[in-house]
Amino acid sequence: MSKKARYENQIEELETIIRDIENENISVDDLSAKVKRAAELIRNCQAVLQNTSKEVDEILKEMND
Amino acid sequence: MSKKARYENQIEELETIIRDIENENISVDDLSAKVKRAAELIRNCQAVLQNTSKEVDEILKEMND
Amino acid sequence: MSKKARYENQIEELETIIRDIENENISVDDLSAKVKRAAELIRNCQAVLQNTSKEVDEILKEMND
Amino acid sequence: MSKKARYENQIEELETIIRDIENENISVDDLSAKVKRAAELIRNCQAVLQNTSKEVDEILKEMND
Amino acid sequence: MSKKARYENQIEELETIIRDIENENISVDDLSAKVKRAAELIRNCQAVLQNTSKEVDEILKEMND
Amino acid sequence: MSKKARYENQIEELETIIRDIENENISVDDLSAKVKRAAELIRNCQAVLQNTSKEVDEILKEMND
Amino acid sequence: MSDERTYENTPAAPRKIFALSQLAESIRVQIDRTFSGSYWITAEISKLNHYPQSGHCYPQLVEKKSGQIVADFRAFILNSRFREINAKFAAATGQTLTDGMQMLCRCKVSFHAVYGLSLNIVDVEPSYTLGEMARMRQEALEKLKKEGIFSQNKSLALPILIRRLAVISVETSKGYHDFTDILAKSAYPDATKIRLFPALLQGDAAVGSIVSALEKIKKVAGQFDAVTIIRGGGGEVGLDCYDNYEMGRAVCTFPLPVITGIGHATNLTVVEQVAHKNLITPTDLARFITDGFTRFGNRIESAIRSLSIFRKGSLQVQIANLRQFDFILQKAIKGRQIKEKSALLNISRKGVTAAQAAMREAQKNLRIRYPQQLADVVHQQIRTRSNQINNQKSALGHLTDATLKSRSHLVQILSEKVKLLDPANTLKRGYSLTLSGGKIVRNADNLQPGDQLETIFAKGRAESTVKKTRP
Repeated sequence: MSKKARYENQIEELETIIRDIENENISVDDLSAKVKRAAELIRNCQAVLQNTSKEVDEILKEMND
Repeated sequence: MSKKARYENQIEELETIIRDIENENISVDDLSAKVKRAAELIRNCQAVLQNTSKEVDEILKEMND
Repeated sequence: MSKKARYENQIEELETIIRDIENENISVDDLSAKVKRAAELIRNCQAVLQNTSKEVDEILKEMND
Repeated sequence: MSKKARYENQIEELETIIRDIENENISVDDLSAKVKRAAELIRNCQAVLQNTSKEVDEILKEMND
Repeated sequence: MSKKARYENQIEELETIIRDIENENISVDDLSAKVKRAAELIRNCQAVLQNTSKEVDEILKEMND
Repeated sequence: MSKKARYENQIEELETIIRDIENENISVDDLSAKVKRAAELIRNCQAVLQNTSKEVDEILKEMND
Repeated sequence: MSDERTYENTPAAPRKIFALSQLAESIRVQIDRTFSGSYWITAEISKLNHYPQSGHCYPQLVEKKSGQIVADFRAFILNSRFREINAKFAAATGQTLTDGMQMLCRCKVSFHAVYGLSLNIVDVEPSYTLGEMARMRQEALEKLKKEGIFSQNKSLALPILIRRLAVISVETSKGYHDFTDILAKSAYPDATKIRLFPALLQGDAAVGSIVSALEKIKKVAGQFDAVTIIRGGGGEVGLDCYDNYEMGRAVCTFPLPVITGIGHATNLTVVEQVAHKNLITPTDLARFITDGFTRFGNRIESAIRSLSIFRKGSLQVQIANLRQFDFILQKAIKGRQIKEKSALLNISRKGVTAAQAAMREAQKNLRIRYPQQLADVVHQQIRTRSNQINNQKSALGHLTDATLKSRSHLVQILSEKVKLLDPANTLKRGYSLTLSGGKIVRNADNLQPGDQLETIFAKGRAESTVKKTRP
């Protein structure tokens, strides 16, 4: 599911988490869960970017053939 | 339809895509779709050129007769 | 119809087309249209020339009989 | 059970105890009981924090791999 | 009518036609019509010359008798 | 007597015709007429030399009266 | 000769009574004495009176003034002297002594009883006569010029063929004979018709004779092309009549061209000068006329020749030239077609080149520029996003760490606070707690002497009673 979640939404969620942490809106009890989520979001987004890059490269390569 | 789309219109669309990507007006999620579209546009334009090239070749053939 | 179009007019049109192409003021869409038209004009002119040549040869042959 | 008690509640309890002690309305017997309880709460919170820190570190470390 | 047209005028017309053909004063479209006319002129002139030659010979023969 | 004698005009006319014929100043159209005239002039002039022309006969008649 | 001797040997006359002969003798002596020498005189010979048999000459000499005779003498020239003088004169002037001639002569005065007074001419100076003749000729010419008729006859047109000719001559003369002979033998013997008008051709009488012949011809001038005056053969003397003004005038004003053939003279006579043409001898004159016909005949022949040459070739050349037009026409057409084809080819080539260049440009955009741009912006975009995520990542670390640290710090503070508040720690430093009724005493005012106090130490407790309180 995470892969299909829209990149932009994930980035937004990530930013919210970070802002909440910064603002100490997150309880220490929830902190590690939130960080875990943030890490997951980061991984997802990075994967999306890598994927996109690969795809674009492939398209361009294909085009030149 | 794409073959019949006017070359200039396709080039315009292509340049719009490039400009949009450059200006970050395009979401990462849409990026590869847009690149795919750009590649298609380029291919279409190349087809138009090949067609023209064929006509030119015909003139050359005529000339050599 | 093309055979009856005046040779001179066709040559003139042809020259105009080529001047336009040379001036690079021409879009690729127009280029292919113009090249197509040029090829047609060249074919027509060659046909006129061949026709004339045949006619003249006949007249001269007749005269020498 | 204390571990599962919410960190925030424990901090609150701790602060209440301190406030009570400072208000001098406490009997000496209570005092020592309260002090005992405070020390326990502090230990708990520190444990939660250490735990969380360890967890977070692990998540981040994992993420960077 | 052609026999009564002046020989000189016909030769002149013939030369004009040839010059015009050479100087590209005659359109390709008119070329075969002009050649037809030239052939006619040559035939006319030949007739005039033969006629005149016969007449002159007769006069001179008569004179020498 | 200042007027030129007929034969003088005739020989001059004859010589002019001959010169014109030689110099190709005479159109082919006029040629046979001119040759006819030359033949007539030659006959007339020869008559003058032989003194057989009507003109001279008349003079002789006059002289003998 | 015997006569001469008679004059000279007359004896002297007796006195008193004189015979006629005696008087004559006396006159003779006087004259001889007075006019013993010889004298140069000028005079006109009114009549020469030459007697061929004896050879003597008895000229009548006169002097005229304004037409009137003012002196008139008989003279004689003896035979031997006459021959000598005449030869010398002819050699110098081309003329012999003749009637009407002005001359300068040396003479002796001679008287004879029978023949009377006469002049014995012993010498003649021909240069004087020559001068006189020239003067007369000059006078005649100047007069004609003055009258404006000198060139009149010359200005008439002479036909190139002289077919009808009036001839002034003498039928028996050699000149006339030569003339007709040449005409008759010419290539065109019948071409010229001649009519003779006879006239005297020399001496004083010639003037009137020729002038009257001219008058006769003038009446029928329409029948002729020209007039000739033919004289000659033989003597070249007696030509001075042709210097006569009257004859000159008649020639000048004659309506037909006058052609002269009157022989050789040292100087041209007046008539020869004013004539339309002077051909000197009758032979030359005849040739001149026949030459005219020959030239005319040649012109006809030449015309015939030209015509027959023309007949042989000229039209054939034209026909051949006409045939050339086939080739010229063909060549022109072929040339034109080649030109058109090459023009078309050029245009096509230009078109192809231009189209190819335009297509190359477009192709370059499509193959290189646009893909490159596309790749650039996409990668840029991905890089930017990656950086953003990395930033978030590190922010996450930092912020989490900070949060935990801040929490830790808070717990630490609370822990310190609890430590401070824990009485056990105060007691350890030597302080003690005072309790009254089990409650911590903070104010002495609340105590009464006698109140039971309990004191708690770090180690152990003690009990006491209040004695006194102070504020």
